[in-house]
Amino acid sequence: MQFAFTEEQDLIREAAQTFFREHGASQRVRAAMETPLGYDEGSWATMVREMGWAGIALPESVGGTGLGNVELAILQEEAGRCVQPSPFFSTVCLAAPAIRHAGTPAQQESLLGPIATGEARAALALTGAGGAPGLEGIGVTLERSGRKSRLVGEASYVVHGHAADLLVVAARSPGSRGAEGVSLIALPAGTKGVRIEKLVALDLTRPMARIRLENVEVTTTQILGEPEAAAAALTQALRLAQIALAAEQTGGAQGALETTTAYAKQRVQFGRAIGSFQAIKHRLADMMIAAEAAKSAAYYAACIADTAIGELAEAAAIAKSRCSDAFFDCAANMVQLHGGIGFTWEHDAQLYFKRARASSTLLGTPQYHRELLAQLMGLGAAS
Amino acid sequence: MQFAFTEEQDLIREAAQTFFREHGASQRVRAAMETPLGYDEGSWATMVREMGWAGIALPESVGGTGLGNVELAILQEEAGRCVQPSPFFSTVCLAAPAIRHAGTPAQQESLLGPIATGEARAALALTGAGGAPGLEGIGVTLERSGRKSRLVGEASYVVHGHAADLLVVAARSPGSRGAEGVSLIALPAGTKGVRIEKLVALDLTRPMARIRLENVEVTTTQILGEPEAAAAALTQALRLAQIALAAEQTGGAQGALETTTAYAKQRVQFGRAIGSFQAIKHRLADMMIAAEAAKSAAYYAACIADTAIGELAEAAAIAKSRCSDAFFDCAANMVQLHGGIGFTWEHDAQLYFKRARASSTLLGTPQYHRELLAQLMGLGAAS
Amino acid sequence: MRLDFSPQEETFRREAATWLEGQLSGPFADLRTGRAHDISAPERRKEWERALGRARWSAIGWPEEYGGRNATLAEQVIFAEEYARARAPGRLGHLGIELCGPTILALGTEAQKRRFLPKMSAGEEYWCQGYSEPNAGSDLSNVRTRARLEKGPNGPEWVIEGQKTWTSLAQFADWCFLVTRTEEGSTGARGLSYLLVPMHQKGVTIRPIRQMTGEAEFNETFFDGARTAAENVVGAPGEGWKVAMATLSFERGASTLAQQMGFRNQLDAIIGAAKDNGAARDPLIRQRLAEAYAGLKIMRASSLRMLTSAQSGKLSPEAFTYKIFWATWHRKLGELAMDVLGPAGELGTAAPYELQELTKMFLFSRADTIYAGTNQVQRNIIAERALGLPKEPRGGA
Amino acid sequence: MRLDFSPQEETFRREAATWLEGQLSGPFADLRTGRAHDISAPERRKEWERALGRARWSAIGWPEEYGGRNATLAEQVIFAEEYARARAPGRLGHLGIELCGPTILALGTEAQKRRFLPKMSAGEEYWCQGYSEPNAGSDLSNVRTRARLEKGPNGPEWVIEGQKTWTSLAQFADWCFLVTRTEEGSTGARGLSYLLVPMHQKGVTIRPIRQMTGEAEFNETFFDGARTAAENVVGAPGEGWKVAMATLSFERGASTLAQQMGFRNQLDAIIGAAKDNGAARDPLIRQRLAEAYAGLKIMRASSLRMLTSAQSGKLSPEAFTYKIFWATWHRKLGELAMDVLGPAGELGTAAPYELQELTKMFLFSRADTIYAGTNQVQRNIIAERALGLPKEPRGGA
Repeated sequence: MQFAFTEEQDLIREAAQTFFREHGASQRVRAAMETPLGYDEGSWATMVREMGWAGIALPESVGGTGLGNVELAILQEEAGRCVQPSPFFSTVCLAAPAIRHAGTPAQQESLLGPIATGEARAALALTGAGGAPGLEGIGVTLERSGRKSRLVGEASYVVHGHAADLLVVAARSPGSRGAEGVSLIALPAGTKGVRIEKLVALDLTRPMARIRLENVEVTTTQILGEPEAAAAALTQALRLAQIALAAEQTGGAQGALETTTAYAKQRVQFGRAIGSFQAIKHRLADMMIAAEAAKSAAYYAACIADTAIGELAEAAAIAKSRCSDAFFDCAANMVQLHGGIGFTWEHDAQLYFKRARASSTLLGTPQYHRELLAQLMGLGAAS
Repeated sequence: MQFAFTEEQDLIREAAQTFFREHGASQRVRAAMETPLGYDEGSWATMVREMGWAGIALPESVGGTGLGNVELAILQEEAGRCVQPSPFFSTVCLAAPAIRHAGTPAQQESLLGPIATGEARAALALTGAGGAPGLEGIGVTLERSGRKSRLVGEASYVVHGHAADLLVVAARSPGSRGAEGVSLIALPAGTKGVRIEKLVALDLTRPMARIRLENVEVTTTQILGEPEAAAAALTQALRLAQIALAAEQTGGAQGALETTTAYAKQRVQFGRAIGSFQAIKHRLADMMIAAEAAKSAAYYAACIADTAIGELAEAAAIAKSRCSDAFFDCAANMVQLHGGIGFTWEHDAQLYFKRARASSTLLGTPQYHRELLAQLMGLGAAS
Repeated sequence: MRLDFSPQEETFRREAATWLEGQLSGPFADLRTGRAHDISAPERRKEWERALGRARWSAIGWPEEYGGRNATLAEQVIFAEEYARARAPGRLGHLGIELCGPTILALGTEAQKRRFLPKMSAGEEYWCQGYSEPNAGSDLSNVRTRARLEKGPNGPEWVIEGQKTWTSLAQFADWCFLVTRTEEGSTGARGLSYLLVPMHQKGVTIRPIRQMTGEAEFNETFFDGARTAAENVVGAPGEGWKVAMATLSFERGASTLAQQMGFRNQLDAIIGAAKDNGAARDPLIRQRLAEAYAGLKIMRASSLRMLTSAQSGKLSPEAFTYKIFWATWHRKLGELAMDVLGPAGELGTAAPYELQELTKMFLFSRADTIYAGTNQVQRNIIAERALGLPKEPRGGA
Repeated sequence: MRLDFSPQEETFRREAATWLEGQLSGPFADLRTGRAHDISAPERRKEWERALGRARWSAIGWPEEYGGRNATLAEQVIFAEEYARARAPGRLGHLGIELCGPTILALGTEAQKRRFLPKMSAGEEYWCQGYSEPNAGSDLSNVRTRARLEKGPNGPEWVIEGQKTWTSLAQFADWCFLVTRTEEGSTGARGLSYLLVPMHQKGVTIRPIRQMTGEAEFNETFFDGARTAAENVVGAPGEGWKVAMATLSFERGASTLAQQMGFRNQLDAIIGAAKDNGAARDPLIRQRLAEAYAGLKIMRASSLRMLTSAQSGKLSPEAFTYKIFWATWHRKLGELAMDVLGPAGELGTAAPYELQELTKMFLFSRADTIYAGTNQVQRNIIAERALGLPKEPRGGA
């Protein structure tokens, strides 16, 4: 039992901090988010080629670093601290775990290899237009007729879908529900019949796309693993993604706290630094309380994911709900405590605020995760 | 349109303030609440005989003053401000409106007359052991066999039931639900088969009783009004009672605010009156915000009850939910801002805190009333 | 205490409703939006202001000689309700009509009243407010914009130097009412004056401030040797603080009712969305919708309490709590809207960054708890002025 | 960063569990309540303390020479968990074992360690804490209790005059560790000393304080010429503030885990009640139960972070936030309990005023955000010490 970061983990964090100090600087974030791609290709290349971060939680057998979810959480936390835009989350935290948990060894090697080396950017096409989280929201149908299969339907809210080389598409057999009939299909973005449209999203630092699949032909080798195992694999992958997102939110909360604390020390009103007023101090204290609780939840969940003790489902639900709330509270306070300037486009408070809102919705709202948790606690069904 | 108190109403308030300055003083409240009866008989006699308050909202035809719900709200507010214990609420705000809205003119005259003159204390026996609010909670059955009727069952949570001369019992025909099969029966407390047991209640300033009815024989004249109209009459009476209770809660919130403000001005810590710290000031400000909103809700509802414009159901639900929350918040802050002393038996904060909790539950929790309001707003049924 | 209206008042209501309906289903049908914050089509909306002015519906509480109707409080309440019920557009002239006009009425000279009020109510001159500065946000007494009297071609003139911020509607305004330091070396609330300054002159520059919605409804306004005649000061020179405080208190007039009707439109849109997408069946959403609805009803009751008290000359306690109540309520409404809309609420309608109405409201509502006194400043005011708690020690700046 | 335990640690766990099970299904079966706050049957509970001491389970982190086991952090975590899992009773000796003992270990003389620690861990001497005073609640530096050195029959002695309040367990204590002013004319944090004072003497009077629950778990303790030997001061005379602050930091040890297991029992009781009465089907209650459960898990994770950091000598940021987090969580748990129980929760069990366990918890939890630093004081500490914000101006008292 050692619930503190190891020296190696501290080194990873320091490297990330150095990287994001340059690549996550406000003007770079803003310049990147206004481009059609929505992120800086140079920064991305450095992250995945030089730093080798895309493979951090992937096994060495597919070219990864062989580390785990705690190390991934550290990177996510530091990326979140500066609301950095990049396809890291979609590729490494969403698509890669889906492939890893669903794919055969051969599929893992062929698909994760290019991800680990930074050659491929990937996205998970999961949720249909209705927006329901989890398996219930799948909006694509896999129609099998004889040995041919076709994908039909639409996935919306696909994080960085417009920038992906590889799509992992969640689909259902016609008429299926729940864990039945779910498949995951690996689909190169350029496949015939795939229409990708970048959407206007509230959070400009994490663009989303709508992906329409118009009778897209699929071969058997594109279907990941055994059909009956796909739902469980996807559920497992989503839990890991929720934990990675929670870690990112923790960083966002911390970033909001740090920026606002610095502002409160230098901004003078009524002849005093506003940070000397209890009205301001106590809200900053509340931000820190929320941020520290979020860290405990996220680190705990990442640890559970790596050590296979305890319940991952529970830890993920706790982390995603608490870190979402903490980040939103901190970002909302960041706007409020900056006064008028915090409401402008020029100030970064808006970036944190929108990221907080959007990441709270992504992969299930706090309310959704608390209801999941209630079921895991054995409270039975709601009335 | 004149949404301020009239001069006559101001005079009623001043009279009430004068009365409660003496009869609602802390040591009198405490002495009264420790007696078996739970209230001061002298104070009660003055209220109903000298001041004539029991009849304030009753028509002159039955010996009342002929004023209305706004005047009743003023008295309730002032009584709540000092958490005064008395059977006023049970008699005047609960039982009397039930009789008035359900009873025939003859029943009204015979039953309300003694209430208006202060001869009779009354209680409404409504809710069974399950505790569900409104008509669904009725735990007494009225069994009719031929021309005889019998009451069987139990009503719990009967406010001041142990001190009542007259019980108004809500009963159901066997197996009925909803608005069907409800009756109201006027029952002298001494009737054979009536067992009244005073309960230990959280709020010592408003004792409750459990009333067991063991095959109590009832004559036709004891059944108030026409059977099919009883549910509507009871519902109407409960709305008026909710508004009167909301007014009382408003007074409680105001009392908590006043006491705590005074304490914050005189208590010195860290070399300053604690009321000069924003942490304290801003919570007191929040108390005032809540208290003023509560007043608006309660006065508005009382006004609606008197002028028959707009929707009484809606106004009652808004008033009861908001005033409950406001009182609880203010009482909780009263405890917190007094520090250690606020947690002792000797300090009055506990009286406000317990009254706030208990009155929040009484006649439906805030959550219950918000759900009612959702239905009134046309949101349809909950899933 | 009564909430119903007399037969005469009901007659007045019909008159107002009939006029509004005639205009808004007739010549001004294109303006029937019900949106409170809308700065599109300013010329068209100035036509609407002039139409209101011609029919004496622009500032009904003012004396007839300045374009009003001497309307009673009840009539003002009724008109505000009918205006919103008709989904009439937000008033481009509201800063003049609701803030500066009442200040001039209360504290201005007879000459100022005759010069400014009729053009205001007629929709011929528009106004903006110059209070906030980059270093005088919550702390208005820290104003650094300064003015000195100089000889001008037609007599003495105030010459103004400085920068104001959050000047909404400045781009459409003919005049600005502004608080400026007129006594050299003065600090705090002393030495300020309340000046009326023409906007169309060389020394005034306007720069839009882009907000987090992506739109620019506010401005920075620079005064660089801007001039106004010496007589264009309301109250005595050096007494501007008191005058400005008076203006702040006028923000609590019958216009709060109009604001509430705008809120009601937003709440109705949220309820509609909840019914459409099934969120209305979610017990948690139902609680919050009910809470929002209750809050709005309470705001109306509080407004009526305030207005009735103001009429009788009393300062009522709820007036202190009104601003923070509505601002906090509205901010929560924005969060509720987003939770009702779900993921779909986070999608825009057009590139590069056009958002849905309710999404914009969610973002915009974050400013409600900041402008016109942050929630923190409001709580201080309530604690010190309404509850009489000791003042916060001030720094020795 | 890892959460699993080594095989040796698992062996230790089995040893602890076996011993506890043997005792609590055997000779101490009557004490198997799992209740943290329980002051009934004090003599019986002192027997339990002595049994713990004999088996060296009383203060396992202490050196063996003082009755401990030199247990590692992981072992302390394990024992705290197993202790709670076995529903062993609250520790009557906890103020000594967890607060005063570690202070003496860290800052006491060798003679003090030998004199006090073995009797503490053996359950032979019990302690209470004398910090708070009627005028030194949140502001500990305002202590007015004073002590002066006088000649006594066996050498110099401190003679103490003053009043302490909220002295829990004073009625069962043999000794009190108390903060008192020992330099005449000193104010604030200077001139205080940390004294160890015997309770069984003429100059000490205890008066119970009745709480809103109707029970009296706290006391006022009056020192009226009470005496203790000159050597019974921890740290240097006049340095008591620093010593007291060190004690406060020991409140964040492995005992937080035991506290959490007590909370878990309360939460389980609430969940059980919710399942019984149907409240568990209410979506709003479900959200709150889930939130409470999540908060408890987070507390555990935070404790492990704190403990691991403390082991490595680092001050971790979550340590600042822990007290206010659990206190606020617990207060909300009390409200949740009442909402789950519904009206039935407001009925007592026996006259004159015996309430249900969860109802008492609801009331008692209101004190959690007050004692050991109110939430307001906690936020100040976080803001000033953890975030480095400027200090609040102090009055000139």
